[in-house]
Amino acid sequence: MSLHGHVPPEPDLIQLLTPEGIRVEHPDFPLSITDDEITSLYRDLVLVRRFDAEATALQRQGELGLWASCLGQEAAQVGAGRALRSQDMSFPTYREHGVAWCQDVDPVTLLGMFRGVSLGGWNPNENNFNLYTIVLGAQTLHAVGYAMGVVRDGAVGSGEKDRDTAVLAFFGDGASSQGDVNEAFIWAAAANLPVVFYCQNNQWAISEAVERQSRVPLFQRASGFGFPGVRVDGNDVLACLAVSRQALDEARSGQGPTLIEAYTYRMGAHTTSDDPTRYRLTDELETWRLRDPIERVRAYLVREAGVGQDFFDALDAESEALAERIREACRTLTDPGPLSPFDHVYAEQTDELAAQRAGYVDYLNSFEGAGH
Amino acid sequence: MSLHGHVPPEPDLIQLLTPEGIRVEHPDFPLSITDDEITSLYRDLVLVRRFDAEATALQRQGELGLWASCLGQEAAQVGAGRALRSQDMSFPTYREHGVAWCQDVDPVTLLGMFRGVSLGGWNPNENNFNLYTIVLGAQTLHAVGYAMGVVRDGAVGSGEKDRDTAVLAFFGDGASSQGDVNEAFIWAAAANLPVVFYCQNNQWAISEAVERQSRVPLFQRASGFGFPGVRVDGNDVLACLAVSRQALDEARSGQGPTLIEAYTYRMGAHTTSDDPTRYRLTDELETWRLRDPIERVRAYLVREAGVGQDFFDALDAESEALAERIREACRTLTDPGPLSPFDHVYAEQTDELAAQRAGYVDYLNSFEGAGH
Amino acid sequence: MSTMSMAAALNAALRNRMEADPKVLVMGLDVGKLGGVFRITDGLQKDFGEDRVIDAPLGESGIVGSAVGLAIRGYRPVCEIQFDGFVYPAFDQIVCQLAKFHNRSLGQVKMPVTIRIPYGGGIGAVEHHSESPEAYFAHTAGLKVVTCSNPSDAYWMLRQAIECDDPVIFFEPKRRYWAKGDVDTDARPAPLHKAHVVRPGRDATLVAYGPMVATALDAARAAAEDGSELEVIDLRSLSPIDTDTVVQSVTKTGRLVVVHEASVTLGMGAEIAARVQERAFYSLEAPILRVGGFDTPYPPSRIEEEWLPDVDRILDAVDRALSY
Amino acid sequence: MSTMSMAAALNAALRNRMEADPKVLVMGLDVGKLGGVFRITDGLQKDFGEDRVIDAPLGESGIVGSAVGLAIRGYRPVCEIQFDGFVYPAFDQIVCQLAKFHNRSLGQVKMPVTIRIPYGGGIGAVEHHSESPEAYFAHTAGLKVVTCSNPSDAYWMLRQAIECDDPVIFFEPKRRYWAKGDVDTDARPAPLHKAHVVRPGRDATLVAYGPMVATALDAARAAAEDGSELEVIDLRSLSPIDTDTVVQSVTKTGRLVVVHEASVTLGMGAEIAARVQERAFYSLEAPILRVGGFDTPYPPSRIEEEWLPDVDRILDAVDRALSY
Ligand SMILES: Cc1ncc(C[n+]2csc(CCOP(=O)(O)OP(=O)(O)O)c2C)c(N)n1
Ligand SMILES: Cc1ncc(C[n+]2csc(CCOP(=O)(O)OP(=O)(O)O)c2C)c(N)n1
Ligand SMILES: [Mg+2]
Ligand SMILES: [Mg+2]
Repeated sequence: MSLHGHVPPEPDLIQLLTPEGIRVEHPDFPLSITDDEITSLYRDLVLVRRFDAEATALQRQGELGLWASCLGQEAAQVGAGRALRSQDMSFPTYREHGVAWCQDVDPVTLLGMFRGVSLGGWNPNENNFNLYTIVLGAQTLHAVGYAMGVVRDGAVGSGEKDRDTAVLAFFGDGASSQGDVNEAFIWAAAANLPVVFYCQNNQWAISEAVERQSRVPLFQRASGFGFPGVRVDGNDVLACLAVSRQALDEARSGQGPTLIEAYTYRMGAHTTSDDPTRYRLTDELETWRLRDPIERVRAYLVREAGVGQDFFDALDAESEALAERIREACRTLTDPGPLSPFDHVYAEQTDELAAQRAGYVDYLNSFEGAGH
Repeated sequence: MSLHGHVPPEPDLIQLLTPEGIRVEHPDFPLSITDDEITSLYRDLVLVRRFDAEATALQRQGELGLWASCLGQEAAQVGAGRALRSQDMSFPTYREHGVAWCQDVDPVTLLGMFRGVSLGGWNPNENNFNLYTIVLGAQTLHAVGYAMGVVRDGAVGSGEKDRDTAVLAFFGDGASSQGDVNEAFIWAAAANLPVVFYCQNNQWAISEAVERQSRVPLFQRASGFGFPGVRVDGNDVLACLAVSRQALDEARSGQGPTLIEAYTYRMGAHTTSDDPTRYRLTDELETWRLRDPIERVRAYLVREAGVGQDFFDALDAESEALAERIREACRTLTDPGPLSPFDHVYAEQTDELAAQRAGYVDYLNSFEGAGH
Repeated sequence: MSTMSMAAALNAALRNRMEADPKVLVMGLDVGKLGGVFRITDGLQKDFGEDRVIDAPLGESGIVGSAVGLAIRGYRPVCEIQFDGFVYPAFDQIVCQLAKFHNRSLGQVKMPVTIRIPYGGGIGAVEHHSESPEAYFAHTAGLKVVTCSNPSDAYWMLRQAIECDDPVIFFEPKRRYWAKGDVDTDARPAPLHKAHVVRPGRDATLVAYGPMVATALDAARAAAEDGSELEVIDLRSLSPIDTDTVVQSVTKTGRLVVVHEASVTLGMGAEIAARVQERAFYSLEAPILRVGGFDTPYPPSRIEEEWLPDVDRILDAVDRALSY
Repeated sequence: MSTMSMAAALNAALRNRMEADPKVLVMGLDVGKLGGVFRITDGLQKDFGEDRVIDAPLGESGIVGSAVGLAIRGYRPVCEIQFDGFVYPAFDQIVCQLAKFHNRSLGQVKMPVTIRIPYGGGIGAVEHHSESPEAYFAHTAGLKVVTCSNPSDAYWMLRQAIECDDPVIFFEPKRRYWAKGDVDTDARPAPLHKAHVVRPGRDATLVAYGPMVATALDAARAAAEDGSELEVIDLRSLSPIDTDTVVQSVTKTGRLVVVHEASVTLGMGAEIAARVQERAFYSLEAPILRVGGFDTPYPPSRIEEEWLPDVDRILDAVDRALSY
């Protein structure tokens, strides 16, 4: 026999809403959802996109140093984010603005690090939304440790709806190649932890296409570690919601980890510093525009749910108000003081650092009226 | 559907020689082998075990600081080692004494680092046997890089028997959890490199049973990365040989990586510093004794191949001679000089280190006749 | 007050903290049934269970990374790295996450994680089992780094490290694990980051820490026979450094020799020299000298005793310092 | 002789070595079509092909680990680490394998691997994109560590690093990538590990390297206006260190200030201070002072200019040194 004989077939994406906005059923992932709920998902998608666009604009205007846009990935993020219960914890990369939104993190909070006035600075335990993590993959191990704590706290498989807790760990197609992510798989599998790994395969890691990382679909990775993996249409918010719910439910009930690959597309540049024209063809972008995560929901709402123009007009107004608020608030995010770097290095400040800080205070004071 | 519904069945081990010494066929891994060849494999197994036992004894006598015995894993190692062609390269951990033997590395060479007179000190390119690597998993990435070089050298898929080259990378069940090993899988798969990953699952990583690392058989890991994995009876030298040959052949011809899990058992302690009675039951050892990798070949040779007592007597004598030679040679492995640490830090010595060395020479000279 | 080995003292400290605080967990390789390769965690799993004394999958990045996650959830993990040379796979998680998380969160998330690392040479081991990586961590803002030289400090400093709300890298001098000493578990311990004058003297100061304290004391005894009184300081804390105690001593003696096993270039001796020459400039009667490992990889064990600082090399440096 | 940016000079050096030696490979993240996030490898993949300019899977340990394997096979890989803060996942492979392999093999296997790392701050970036990790590597025996401060050095030092049979960690001051300077590609370059006196002076010595050389020169110009002549040394090589050149200068000036962006504790300044106070003890008229990043994580970019050493902080230290 040839060891290399067998080539597995490419899987179908799990889809519940086609790019044309047609609601379809998937035998394994039934979703009962009202049109009102879909409308509310649509609102999230639109507001996230608007907020994201505003941040990109703020970067262009010099108000932010950088922005990592989630354009095109709104459904993957809102679908997952809306599947979380209030006790669940999420561990984002640096691009999950849509998840932050669903977790009620004020968008303005996210701007701090991109503006350069903080390194994050929010409290992960406030909205159960961890700090953005820039070193790729590191947060997946944090999710694992957090989940170990969840288990030890007896917050898995108790059957109590408000107690049982799942952990949702995000990473990208590129990050899937980091040792840390694979160690996270190993730990989660070995201890059957309540972690759902959520890989947004947006086809690119900066300029490297996903084929650089893997020659098989990424969701398959999980099976080798002994837990289920599933690929979902990442531009279909209903499918992302249904699959995330299922995986989170199973995690909470003690059935262990799942890997979800949300198959989507980074419609924009990697960040505002990036120039994707150097490495990808516009054709590709056009193909993906036809699969836009928002358009299909709008089509559904208009055609199937009879949502009228009033709603869309009101949402436009709400979007603009949001953008306006963000714009204003961003401009007022003030620079930290020169002594702030010393403030939170330690929970228990050291004499050494206190002395270094004091020396710096003296130095700064030496300029007062010194004509420098 | 429950994502967690499916439990894959435990696989059968690939086996060509039963623990009772009965030759069986496996449909996927035919092996045509003469009794002479089996006799020669037997000789390797016996000599490796004898050499290994001698090293353990030398440690007890204080001639070695440490020894990591391969007792019980001889078949896994000799089967793989004998499948290599002279142009292939192997990357061991610290326990592949049986592979070293097959690669014509003098056992005495291996003793240096365990005696503490060197850090390895052999030339990997001399016998195509890389230096022992103690940091778990690191060598699997070296194997990947080496294989990248092989491909660039045009030494894959050329169809020339003496040119096409494969790389064999060893690691243990414990090491399979290291990020590096998983990154090696990713690299090898993505670039379709001629690497055969050879995991000796000897059931233990010091005191941790393999269940700590994985809840599914380790060979399955490969499928998630998109290349074949196979589990072989690691105590069956014929099966190990057949499967390794096949995987190495496919690597050489350009079909890419394979993961072989050789299912075996560490019959001894982790190293001479370890006390396995603290963590495992002797029952387990008894079970595995019945699957001894050498006994079954001997049974076959006696019963099926008509090999007579003369041969075994001669081999005993050869074993003792080998042990004797090793014992003698070990005692003459001399300590390096006090200045040797400076010799090979750099290929191009720095003035700085040369000066440090010179200062140390002066210091040492200051003791001459100084009565210290 | 009782007499125990450093290994037993460390075990007792772990036990004390685990009893006091259910949020304290122990994790690492072989820390369970085996009790760790040095038996520091001996018996803990039996008494506290498998979910508080966790045999980890074999990955150091996983150990530290999951400790960070546990800390976010409010736990207080104590990680064991099996040997000094195996901490590097966790380096990224230590430097970029553990050390920076509290700061990144503007103080809203604490990282009370202790990382125990048996370190240093002198035990006849193979490669990667005898290294002294402390300077890497002492250079990293956000970490605290300490090391003990005797059973009493081992007991108290480990307790204090676990109680500390910041990440502490706790270096254990493995070749001193079996040396015994008195431990008073009812005493009031000294502050964790305070250096100790362990032998007073007036002619020169020796600064050492961890495994080298005993060696420095031996050197001081030998020097005393030759008529020189060396003051020996056990630094104990490598970050922060108790510079005051060192400066005070040098102000008196005028001479300083710093001793450690780590390679001399950019080892702790460099920092101490840089600080002391600045703060005690007018007191110094001789340059500050350093005795450390050479700038080479750790050598094969048969010659480690020659490579490592010993009494002779320390005295040679003291002689040179005294000759100014 | 031509005028080019440091980025262009580095690109030219890579091109030169790739043309000269088919064993030279370039690998890293986004080094292919994109030409690297800083465009240092711009156009190389087009000209040398995908098997010599390799877009790696996204893992730094994989990049360095496979470079080690390539070196065993006789190749001469040049790895790019995308930003300073992302080198840590490769730390184990660098410290335990790359740095030690030649020694482990008793000199029988060479490790001619160059690791290029854009480093330092001042570009307004987010976390992990502005760090100065050079001391970790300079403390590691078996590595050579260098850094350039101008296009000419960038060109020649990178060529020399690639030609060197030892592993070289090559730090590129990212905020100086676009500054232009003359490069004479026909010149005879200075030895790789030689420090350069880039401005002569008699009152005090400033040692800097990489991004801080320009700042030190600015400070020297400002000091000159106030009547002090500072001698500025561009260290260039961080391991080995050309201590002689520094000592010679201090012997003349009697005063030394070392400047770098890295946190001051256990930064390069510590080692230089330790060496110079030993070798120039009687010449020093003031303690050696250090101006570096504070012992904190790198701050948010809006205040990085305050955190980083600048002309004022350097002059403040110079004033203090001169006041002794
Ligand atoms: C350890 C590490 N190496 C390199 C980088 C630089 N980097 C930032 S984002 C990125 C690509 C990530 O791709 P992917 O994981 O697919 O996420 P995406 O940006 O597409 O959301 C790289 C290489 C990093 N942040 N961390
Ligand atoms: C990175 C690293 N961490 C820890 C160790 C210490 N250690 C040496 S061998 C070993 C167990 C290895 O188990 P396995 O991979 O199954 O190989 P085996 O010893 O069974 O052959 C451990 C933890 C190491 N060598 N390297
Ligand atoms: Mg991506
Ligand atoms: Mg094992």
